[in-house]
Amino acid sequence: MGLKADELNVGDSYSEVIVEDLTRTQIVQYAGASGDYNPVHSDEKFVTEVAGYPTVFAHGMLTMGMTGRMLTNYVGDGRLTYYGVRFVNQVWPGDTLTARAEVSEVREEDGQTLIDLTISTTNQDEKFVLTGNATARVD
Amino acid sequence: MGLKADELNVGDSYSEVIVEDLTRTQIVQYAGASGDYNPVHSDEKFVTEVAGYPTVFAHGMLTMGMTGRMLTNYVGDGRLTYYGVRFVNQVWPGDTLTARAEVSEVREEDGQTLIDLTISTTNQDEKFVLTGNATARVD
Amino acid sequence: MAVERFPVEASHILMFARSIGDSNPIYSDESHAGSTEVGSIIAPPTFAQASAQFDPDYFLRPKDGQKWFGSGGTASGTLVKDEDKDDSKSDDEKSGSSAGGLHAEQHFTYHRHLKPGDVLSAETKPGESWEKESKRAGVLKFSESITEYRDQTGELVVTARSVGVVTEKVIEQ
Amino acid sequence: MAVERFPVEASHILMFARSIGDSNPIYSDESHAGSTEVGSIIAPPTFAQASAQFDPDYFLRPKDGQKWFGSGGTASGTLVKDEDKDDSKSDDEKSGSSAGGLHAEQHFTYHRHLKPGDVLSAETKPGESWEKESKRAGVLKFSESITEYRDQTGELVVTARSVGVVTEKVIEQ
Repeated sequence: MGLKADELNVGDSYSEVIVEDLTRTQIVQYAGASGDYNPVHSDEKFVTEVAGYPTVFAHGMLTMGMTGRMLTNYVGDGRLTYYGVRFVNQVWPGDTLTARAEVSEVREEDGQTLIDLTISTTNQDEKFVLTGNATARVD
Repeated sequence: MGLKADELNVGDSYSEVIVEDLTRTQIVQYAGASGDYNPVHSDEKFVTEVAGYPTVFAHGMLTMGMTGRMLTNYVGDGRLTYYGVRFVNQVWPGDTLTARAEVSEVREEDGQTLIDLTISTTNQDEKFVLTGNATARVD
Repeated sequence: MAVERFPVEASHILMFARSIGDSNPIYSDESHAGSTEVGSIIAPPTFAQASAQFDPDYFLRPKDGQKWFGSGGTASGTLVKDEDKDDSKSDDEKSGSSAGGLHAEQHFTYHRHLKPGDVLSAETKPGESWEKESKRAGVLKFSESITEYRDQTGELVVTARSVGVVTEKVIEQ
Repeated sequence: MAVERFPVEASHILMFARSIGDSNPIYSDESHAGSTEVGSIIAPPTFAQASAQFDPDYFLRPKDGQKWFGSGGTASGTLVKDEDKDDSKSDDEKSGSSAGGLHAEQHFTYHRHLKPGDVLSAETKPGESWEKESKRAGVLKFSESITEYRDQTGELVVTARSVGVVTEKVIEQ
């Protein structure tokens, strides 16, 4: 089921807590599933002693994936036609992230009704970690 | 291709270096593939501050898996009928492991020729990390 | 453990073989595998253990809506109250579980080798349990479990015997 | 990057969805998925990125017989000579690569959503590249790449645009 165009207005929004107290284990799970084994995400010794960071941090794509859950929960399964983001700050173990989508346009294209969404994901300090846009088919 | 019974003698042996300078990343890969996400294997903060170990260590099953490579390289693919091990010491990042199999018996059972093998895997300090046994069909 | 449905798939076998450093093409290359005595891709000998991925209750995987015992903002997820999430470490935290002990033994009996397309089910029954004294680790409590892996026709394909041990003290080798 | 064969399989989708904390049954439960508008299990929107698993040359995965740049006995695998493996850290080691920069942007255009049974191929072409000055990180070098994912019939299913950035200085947030 998708959203209904006649019940949608520019400015409508939806948000979800997409992770609470992010664990190092979830970052390891993402490495294993995605195939991105960059040691900055799971190798404390490398990341602190060689790469020069205070600890391991999440893959940008993990944050994009978790933010995608908020999106599909809002627009419905299989409805996205576009999803794009910028990674604007790093995500660390212990972070609690909230993802938000806001309707920026409702439009017709090729006989389909589409909505454009502005997306942002913030951490517990209200700092943006990800910003982006998406487009979805609605009913 | 299996081993040939008429070319085998009790005491014959085979060995392989199964890993050189084990990386934390390989342990993460094993966690992701096997589904065993115990943080003692990939979460430096947990393992040092809560579990009380000096650093993360390998899954016993990773050592068994790597030792299995030596075995199948020796006896051939799809030839094992039994493979069992004890985990006798922990395996740490940086370890270099050598796995060895020795023929302990050549015998007939149900019209098949089988060999029994004694297995051991040692680290760079010549300390056993794994001991075990296997049985394989031979030609 | 009871796993109702453990589908053996080629991409999972590839990732598993890679993680144990085994680049034998029997685990990844269909056309090579087809030309061997075995006749198809098979899984490495210890692959059955990856059934954990398909056990909904597996305790060594974080689960939706449940607190995980590994670290997040603090060293242990289990021992920090929600109203008290900060970076200080107390002695209490240090008493945290290290997940119920270590793996002492693992045995597999192969009736046949696993291959892509198998859809297995697995049932685990407790075996023996026993205790030992050790100078290094105090009282050791061993317990055994037996898992039977059957394919979609009900045929027994792998029998696994696992022995776990819980130690009184941490063993550092 | 060129990926010749990226088989989309249900167990991989399950693990991927789990890793992003998404327990939506559309990603794992065939009978639920069959009853929805979508009609089958699909992959989460960012799953195409997992094509890395099937790229034989992917640089962020250890490869057989090659030294990996993450830690083993020492903090960096790249910078330690074989004859000189010990636990001391030199300044040289600290200059080790952190794997060619960070991911700055990622965009997906969906022509249709991926599902089990798809066997994709992917071809990547370089896009634009540009530089920016930043007080926090020095000179930033951006470069874009475009990946087209096609299914076994040659149909374009997902187009991905990725932007990477290499910074002069480490950014700690």
